[in-house]
Amino acid sequence: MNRRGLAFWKLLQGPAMVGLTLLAYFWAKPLNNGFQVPEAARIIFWHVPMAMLGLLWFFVAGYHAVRFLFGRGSGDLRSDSRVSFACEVGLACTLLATFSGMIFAQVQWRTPWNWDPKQVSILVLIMIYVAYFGLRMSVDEPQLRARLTSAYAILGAVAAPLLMYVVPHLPQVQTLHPTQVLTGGLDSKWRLIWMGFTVVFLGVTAWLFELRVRLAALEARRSEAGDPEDQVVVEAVRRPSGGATTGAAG
Amino acid sequence: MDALYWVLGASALVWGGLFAYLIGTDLRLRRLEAELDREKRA
Amino acid sequence: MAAVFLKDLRSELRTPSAISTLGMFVLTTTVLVSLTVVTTGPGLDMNALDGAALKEAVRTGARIYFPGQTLVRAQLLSAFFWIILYFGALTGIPRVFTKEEEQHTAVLLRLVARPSAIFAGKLIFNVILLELVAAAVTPIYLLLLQPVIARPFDFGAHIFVGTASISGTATLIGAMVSRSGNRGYLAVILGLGPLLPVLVAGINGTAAAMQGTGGNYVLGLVSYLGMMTALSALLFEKVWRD
Amino acid sequence: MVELKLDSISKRFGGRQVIRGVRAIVQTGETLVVTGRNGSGKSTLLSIIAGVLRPDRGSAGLWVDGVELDPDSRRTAVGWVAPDLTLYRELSAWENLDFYARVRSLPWSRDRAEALLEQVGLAGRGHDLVGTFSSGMRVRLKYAVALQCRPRLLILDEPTAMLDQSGAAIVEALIREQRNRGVLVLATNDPNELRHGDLFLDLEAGG
Repeated sequence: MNRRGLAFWKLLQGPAMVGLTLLAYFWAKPLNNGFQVPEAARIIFWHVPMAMLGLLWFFVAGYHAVRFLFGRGSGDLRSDSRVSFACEVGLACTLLATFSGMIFAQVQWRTPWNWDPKQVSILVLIMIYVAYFGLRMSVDEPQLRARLTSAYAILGAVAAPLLMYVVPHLPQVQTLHPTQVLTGGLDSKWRLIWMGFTVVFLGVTAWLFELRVRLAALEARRSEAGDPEDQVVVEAVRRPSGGATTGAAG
Repeated sequence: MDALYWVLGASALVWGGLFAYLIGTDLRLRRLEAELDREKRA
Repeated sequence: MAAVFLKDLRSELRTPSAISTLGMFVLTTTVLVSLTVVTTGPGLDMNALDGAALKEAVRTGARIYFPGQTLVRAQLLSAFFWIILYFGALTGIPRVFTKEEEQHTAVLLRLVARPSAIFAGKLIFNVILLELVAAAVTPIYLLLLQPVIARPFDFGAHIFVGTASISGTATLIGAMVSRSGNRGYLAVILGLGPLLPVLVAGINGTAAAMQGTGGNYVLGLVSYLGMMTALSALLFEKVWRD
Repeated sequence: MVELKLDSISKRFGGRQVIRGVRAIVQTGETLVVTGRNGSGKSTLLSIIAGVLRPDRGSAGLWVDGVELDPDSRRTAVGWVAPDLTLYRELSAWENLDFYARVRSLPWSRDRAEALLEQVGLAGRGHDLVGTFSSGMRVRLKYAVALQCRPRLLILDEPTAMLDQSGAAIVEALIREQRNRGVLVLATNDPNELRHGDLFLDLEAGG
């Protein structure tokens, strides 16, 4: 029955990664527009997809949270564990985006952290994920925990895109972020490689997510097999005489 | 040029490690799933 | 809905718990900020005096700063206001739910009341509570920190709408926190993500109102308030019911 | 015609199975007595029966005249008295009754409130704050709140704990009255109260 395994899309990721890395360093020429160190522009290949995937996995978490709370199989704890796995993957992506951004900021602006609005946004995104796991740890009862954290994941999934894309673009908020490079100044080589990386990173994170889901399913099946609960039946028994004799002998 | 090879080497190491881990875990899970299926049928 | 609101109001008037947590917190931090943080002086006031003139002013007893603040000061003072309000709201508002849990009245309430009625009643109570606290603390803030406000109406409007926005989302977060084992600080962490847009808009909006520059976020805040309140109402039942 | 159907109810908290496979069918005029030592899951089972706690498996359906009640209609059909349910201390007895009547959307009048208070032996104390009540008086007020809706299903947890003799007599009368109104579920460890039961559920029986 189980034919999931090493599918084609998984095995393709290795060669794709090698190819893209070689292309990124030998085919794409360093960018001069706005970068202190032209070589450092290659951050785009890594950093931007990671930030986007961080948000994307948050949406995935939100989707499973909606399914858990409102979907047909609502109350199914498998959806809840999917929410938490998506948050794990998303948290890893946002952390990687943040660290890579800090390295770039050191090269570009001589400081790893300058409270650029984009940095603040991603920090808050990290805090939403951290708060999610904080809430998760503070409730013991699985169903209650699942409901509370799913509700929070939905709240976060609605607030996160606002934080990432609306707040940094408010008129009074000024960003040093070289956004214009992405929207206008990329040539077709860069664009192609960038898209390739995005797809591969998506594949890697999806693979990680899939492994987590399968591992959890496996554990659930195992514990089910070794746990004969519910065999017991406690049935109410009727008073032998049948009739109610309230007030009589105590 | 030296820096470039360092970067390439490091990313080969990191990605190689990650892929090895992913493939290894995937295969292990596959084996366990198959085992459990067989037990169930038995 | 009205019943829940009236009950909370009556109970709060007899044994203040939310208002005392919230009000005292907001009051003490406002005083603390005004006591310990330098919010005037060179770099913060447009016409602040340089060193020699400053000495002269101190010697003659003249005013040592002039109104006419820089954008930096406006943003600093706005940030203080909203941060104080944020922390006050997220420590005080969950009280309306934790009180029910601590006094063991929540279980019966779950049986007898519609979740929507509870949410609406508590929401109205919280909005009024936080608006009252904001209305009480604003004069103190104006007195102690003395910001120059070019457009008082805009300033007030941002505070009014932003406060309502905070209390709407904080109501849902309060319900979550009251159901988790971890009652104290969790609300402050949980609230930051969903409420940061409100804080950023509020801080920029009041700063712009102080400086008389462009930037009005009232509409943005109103739409965020509407969206988050609708979402909170939707999610509340799932959080409240077992 | 009221019917309470407990169908294979199971509930676990954390890793511990508290209730396993509980079954019972109780009909109008009957009383279900639930026994079991402390920690055997009595209160959990009562919460499930009341409808405020969802079981992991199984269901607790309350049927009135052949229609199963949804949570919304249970608000006015279930009365529940238990030691861990508390009323608002900072409100008076009156205000408590008034609040619960309103959130349940029950028709309400002064006379009805007076009659209820009199029935539970609290006549004339309506304006006192519940915080000033003795523990026995608080239990009596809980009965008044439970009876407000003329419950089709009445759930009593340790009904006479904290009550004096006159209080116990009131509960006794109430239990008799409930037979005409619907179903009664009684959780107790007092051997003296077992006589009320038509059906018996021993939570320890399943091991």
